[in-house]
Amino acid sequence: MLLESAERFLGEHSSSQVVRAAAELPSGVDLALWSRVTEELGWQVVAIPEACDGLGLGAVELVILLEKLGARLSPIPFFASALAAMILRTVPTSPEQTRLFEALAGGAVVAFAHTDARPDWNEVGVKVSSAGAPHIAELNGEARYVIAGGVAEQLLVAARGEGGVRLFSVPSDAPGVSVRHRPTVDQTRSLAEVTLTGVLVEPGCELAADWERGLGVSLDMARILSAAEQVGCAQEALDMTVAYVGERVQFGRTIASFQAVKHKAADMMLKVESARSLLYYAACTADAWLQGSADDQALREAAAMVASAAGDTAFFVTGTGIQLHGGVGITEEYDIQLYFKRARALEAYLGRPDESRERLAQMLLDGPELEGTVHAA
Amino acid sequence: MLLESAERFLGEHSSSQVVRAAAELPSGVDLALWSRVTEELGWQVVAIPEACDGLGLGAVELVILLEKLGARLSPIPFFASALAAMILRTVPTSPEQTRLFEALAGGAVVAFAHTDARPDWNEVGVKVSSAGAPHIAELNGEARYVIAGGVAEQLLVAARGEGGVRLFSVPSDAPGVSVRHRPTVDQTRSLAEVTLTGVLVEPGCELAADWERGLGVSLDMARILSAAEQVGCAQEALDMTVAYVGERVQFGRTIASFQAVKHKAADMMLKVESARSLLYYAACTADAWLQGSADDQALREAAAMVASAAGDTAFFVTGTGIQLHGGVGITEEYDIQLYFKRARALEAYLGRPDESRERLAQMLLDGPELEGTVHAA
Amino acid sequence: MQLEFSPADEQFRNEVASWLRDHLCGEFAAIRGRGGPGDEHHFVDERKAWERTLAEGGWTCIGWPEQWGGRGATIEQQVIFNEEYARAGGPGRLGHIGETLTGPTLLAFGSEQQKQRYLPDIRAGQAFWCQGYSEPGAGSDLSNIKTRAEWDEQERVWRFYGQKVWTSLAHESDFIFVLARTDVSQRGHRGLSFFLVPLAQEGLEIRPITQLTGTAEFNEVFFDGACCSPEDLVGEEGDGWRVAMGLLGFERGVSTLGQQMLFQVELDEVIRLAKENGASRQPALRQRIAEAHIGLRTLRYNSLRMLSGEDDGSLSREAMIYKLAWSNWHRNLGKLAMDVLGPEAELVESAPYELNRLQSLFLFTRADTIYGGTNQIQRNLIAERALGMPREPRGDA
Amino acid sequence: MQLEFSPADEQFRNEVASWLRDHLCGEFAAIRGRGGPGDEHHFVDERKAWERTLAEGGWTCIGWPEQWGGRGATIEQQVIFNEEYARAGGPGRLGHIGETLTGPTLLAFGSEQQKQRYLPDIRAGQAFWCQGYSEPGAGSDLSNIKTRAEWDEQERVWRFYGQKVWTSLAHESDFIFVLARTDVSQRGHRGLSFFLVPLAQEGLEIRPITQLTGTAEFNEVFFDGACCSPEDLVGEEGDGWRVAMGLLGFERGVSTLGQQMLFQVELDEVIRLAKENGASRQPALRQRIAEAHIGLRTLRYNSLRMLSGEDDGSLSREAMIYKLAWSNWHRNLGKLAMDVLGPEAELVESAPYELNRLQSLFLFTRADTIYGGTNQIQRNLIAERALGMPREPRGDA
Repeated sequence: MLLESAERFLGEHSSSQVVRAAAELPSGVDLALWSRVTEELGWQVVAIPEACDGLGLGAVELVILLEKLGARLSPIPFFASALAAMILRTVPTSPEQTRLFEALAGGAVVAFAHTDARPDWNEVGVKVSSAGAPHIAELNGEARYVIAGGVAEQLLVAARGEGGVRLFSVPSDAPGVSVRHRPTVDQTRSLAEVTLTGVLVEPGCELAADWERGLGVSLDMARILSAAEQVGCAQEALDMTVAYVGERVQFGRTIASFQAVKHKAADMMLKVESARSLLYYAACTADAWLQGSADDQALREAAAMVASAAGDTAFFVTGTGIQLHGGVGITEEYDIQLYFKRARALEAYLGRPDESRERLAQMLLDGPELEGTVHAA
Repeated sequence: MLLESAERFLGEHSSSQVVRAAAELPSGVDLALWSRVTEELGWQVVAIPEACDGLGLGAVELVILLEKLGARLSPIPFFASALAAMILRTVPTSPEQTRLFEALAGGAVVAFAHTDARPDWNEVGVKVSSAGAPHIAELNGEARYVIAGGVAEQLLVAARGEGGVRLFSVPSDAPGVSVRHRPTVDQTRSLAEVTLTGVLVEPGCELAADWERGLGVSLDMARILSAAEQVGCAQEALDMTVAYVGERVQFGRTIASFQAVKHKAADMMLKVESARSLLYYAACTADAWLQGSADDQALREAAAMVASAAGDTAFFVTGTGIQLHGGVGITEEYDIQLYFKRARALEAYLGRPDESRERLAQMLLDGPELEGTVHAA
Repeated sequence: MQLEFSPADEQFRNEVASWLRDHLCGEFAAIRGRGGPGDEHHFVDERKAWERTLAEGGWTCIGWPEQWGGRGATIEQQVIFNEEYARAGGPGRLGHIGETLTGPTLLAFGSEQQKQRYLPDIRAGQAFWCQGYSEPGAGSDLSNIKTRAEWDEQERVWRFYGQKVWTSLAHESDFIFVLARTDVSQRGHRGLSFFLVPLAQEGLEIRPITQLTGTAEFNEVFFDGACCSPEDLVGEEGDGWRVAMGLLGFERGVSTLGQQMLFQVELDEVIRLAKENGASRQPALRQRIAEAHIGLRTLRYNSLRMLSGEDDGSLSREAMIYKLAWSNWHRNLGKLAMDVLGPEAELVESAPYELNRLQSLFLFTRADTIYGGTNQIQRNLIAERALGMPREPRGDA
Repeated sequence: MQLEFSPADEQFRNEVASWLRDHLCGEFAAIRGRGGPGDEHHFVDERKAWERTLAEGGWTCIGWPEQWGGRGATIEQQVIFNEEYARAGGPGRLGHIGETLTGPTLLAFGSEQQKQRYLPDIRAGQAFWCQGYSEPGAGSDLSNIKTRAEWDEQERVWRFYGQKVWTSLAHESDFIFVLARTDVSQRGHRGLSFFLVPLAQEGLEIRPITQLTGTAEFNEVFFDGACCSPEDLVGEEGDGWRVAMGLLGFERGVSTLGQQMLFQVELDEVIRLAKENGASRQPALRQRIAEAHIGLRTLRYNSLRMLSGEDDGSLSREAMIYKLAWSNWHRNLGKLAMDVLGPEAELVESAPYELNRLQSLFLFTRADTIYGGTNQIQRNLIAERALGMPREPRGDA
């Protein structure tokens, strides 16, 4: 039901024209479309706990939606919204947590700001400093690559404190906060830079102290959600390529009749379906984590696997899509290049596929044996 | 001329039957064929200095011959003979050097024994110990993966001494030397294990003290000579595959008419020609080194490049060759599997392609800039 | 996607595991883990005895209807059985072809008489079958079958002339099912019929095909007047293509998870070796080991998607990629194993050509991407059936 | 393979280098390194002025015979010129098409009148040319040309109707050579003719094609009655295919080493960046950087093999792989550049879409494997021409 309504709605309201129009905006986000989604479809409540006006569902449902949004490159901040809900589920219960859940359920955009320019996406990259625990804290520093940062009402800011990593809730219009839009190579998805200069935060807005583990989990959740967009993006690129080669005639034949083209398409599908199988597993694992039946290690493994596979898949499939489009593939007029740019952006986001494989290699080769790989049902 | 006579002779005398018969022997070497080559064709004198009854030529000519020998998987110890000549050209002039050059020119088999079982091919792998310089030295230890070791009259043994790596000339029938044939996955090329137990060596048979640099150069020479075999092996695998698919009919067409098969063949040829271009460059560089107009660094770079390319090429081309042969490709009856086995053996010999690339990366990324990459003509 | 099985299924799992623990021991301890791909020619007598033991325990043909001695097991139960069988190190199943191909074919297309004659012996582990599809001139092209079946009016038998190839275990089997041309005036899919033929008879010769491993799992089977009775024609004369295609459709993926269990054992060995010999510290091998791990997990979740899909008989997208995916994964694992072994990978333990397990894996997996539909054929199928792209034209030759 | 040039050639090299050093400065300093692929639309006026300066120095058309103002330069000298030109940062050559395609075509197939009319202006850097081959329905399939040339008896001119595409620099050029169908009753290679057509006229419209980089190097050219005189037909009517194929054969690889010099500059930038930002410590990137280095050196030695090959006009094996090799190498370099840049690769310096050099490289190189014969076409050519495999059948559509 979720799937069909999503397909129907996006088919109608998230056309290529809508995507291209949003790409012209500095924020890259179509807030009117987001309002329709929140008001008519209510996707933003999917992963919010029932106690906070949500559906209390999890990654499986988010992944279904994000696959469809990835397929349409829809210019709405759903990824940020979904990720914020997941992040909030890693922190202890507090009034501020409840307030943010309710804000998300109401359609507010909440963005996650955690890393500096280089070199890493994990806790090493947290460079915003915080001082003043347990009283009013002062935040200073910069976070980059903030998705939907330009339209967020609220920021979730990871900061370095004496005790390790802390997570704060900061209104984006708080004194000392400045947000700068950054246009990107992927024209359909802008990234913001957030600068914090002497930003004072009430103790109640410290969502978590000692949040290093939570940060790891949040990044893994982000990788899984992002993989859903990648799978959707790749599937759509495959579909539009198969459609194009079925129409395009060269040497008196549709180019779809050339075996080399068919075999490329078969390889594309092999990768898409493989990534999708891992994606569904990863989503189930994320939900198992939320329910306490999978540990951080299982989540990390699932996230590394799907990030590697979905990243490679989306890049390969969209790149091959351009190739099979031939000359028109490199024109602005055709959409395949937009998918290619999105695939490249997502492949790099939160670490390249080879970096995911190295994380996995550490689990497989450097520590004690992974549990349950053979024995899990 | 060299090329045509080599092709003619090998076409006549190094058939699949001859290769398969030699594979049944413990040594894997057809000594009768080797006698004919040394007596009728004299290839063994190519790289021997003119002063020692040789032609005084170098890698360019060796590479031409080894390409053809690789194409026929010829069971003669030419690689060992050629490598020995190159190794002797890295050591100072001495009566023993002259004696060995002359023995080589007479057709004697001289094998190079330098490394232990694991983990490395370079100087770290030298585990034979030597004691007693500058007087009579005593050698103890084991060297493995000795090509043509089982039929060698004479061994060039790298050993570890106090001052570093030393190179000794040791008759294979000297007291304390034992040589064990080891059959291999590549049935057409056996590797010997040499064990030295209290082997006493006259001072005159120490060909070089402080031979670490010479070892590095020798290994690079070996990589270039080995790459020639790989290129020949790959070219032949490509040729026999193109011939097979041109005859084999499926679905009422020769399978050569399927575009997927054609494109695989095109990729095979792309790799073979690319590796060959690098091979010719590497051979020229090796000769430039012999003439003193290229330094160790240039030789190391050339060897790393061609080892990487030729290794990947031969494995890909022969493996794809099996695939395009279909069912018969995995039968003992067809020759393509022999080429595949040789390609796998050579790919691993002296380090995998990725290890060659890492050596190159060290030159490119970790030190001062490589000289002359842009400016060389 | 279903990641877990129901409590009843888990109960069934325990039952399987405990039976195997109790029986795969003693005289059968020696055949644990043996007889798989590349090793099929070993321990044949012991493995036949094991088939009979399995049968006595009621563990052959569990997916067949109870009427024919099966358990009418669900897909999930069959998956579980295969998983536990692989986990327990159950030896390569000599009864596999009879149980999974001949049986279902007879249940769907066979006469009552054929069922009664053949099914009980298959179920009892008493009769072993091999397949007679492929021919030298028709590797991937079944419709190019040239083996003829001629009606001998005098003896009232069908007589066979021609050659089949890639027949595994022919020399250990009792029967072969044969797709043969009964109407030589017809070409392609038409004029073919499907027969059940005893192997031990005049006019039938089995010759092993030695492979690049030096071993011989496959055979050529030559027919020169070998015969079967008219009752051993399955379906109608000329119906062979329909029967043969139906047979290929019986593979529902229940054995995939068991197969993956064997793959996991191989990968575990590679990982153990890498940790032991230091290959695990080489960055390029780390990447490839991680890829292998991802690939195997992908096969697993792909299979779970297949099994939880709609049961409308059509192949789902994830099912259509499975052969291409597993065979290339396995072939890559073979190469990885050699690279992790390092230089020693090249050395054969004893003459003439006694390969170790990983060397054999390396060489034998080159066949994986060839038999049962080459990579090229698989990609055609995916493009044509799953993506609706134009079919390859046949030539006129 | 010749790795070194003769002393006379090295003398020539010094002459080129010193002339460029003395002239590519002052007013031309701003255009050093500009106007290459992805940047062709920049500094057009300055680059036209530069072409005239080159011409005055005698450095245009050096491979042409002296009779037509060239130097009759050897292949080696042309290679050296291209290398030094690239090394000096010489801007993208606006005269390229005229010098390397129109000129040689007219020298081989043109009338005396055509040579006298067109060659001097090309040689002088006064007239610029673009190509009119590709059409929307005939990307890789030149024989499917639909543009018609009709003879207008009244005005005694050829009139053109149709559309050409992927015409780079059309909006900066003076002439276009056009392959058009003069006999519409013929199909395929027959009935085509080759014309020289002025661009600035009624009935001819140039529309830029915006690419994924947001820039527009290529154009569509629409013909709706634009014309040329009968003297501007090259060869005979119906001879177009032969002329066009001859033209494609004039690419002898003399520019490849110059092109590689530009590639080396790009790779050097990637390596410098990797060392600077620490990407050089990541094993996967180290492998890819080494691969890129090997690949570029391979292109170099491949070109040197090409150039030292027999001059019998036939393409050698190494020449047949060159397009496939360089284009995929370059495309991979584009991706590597982004990965070495790291997360910052995604950020565009200023709105709306001002890409930096490496971002532009990344996106623009996706075109490399498409124009001038896609990867697919290149593989067909290699298989068919170099390996003698069967040709792809044409469809009937």
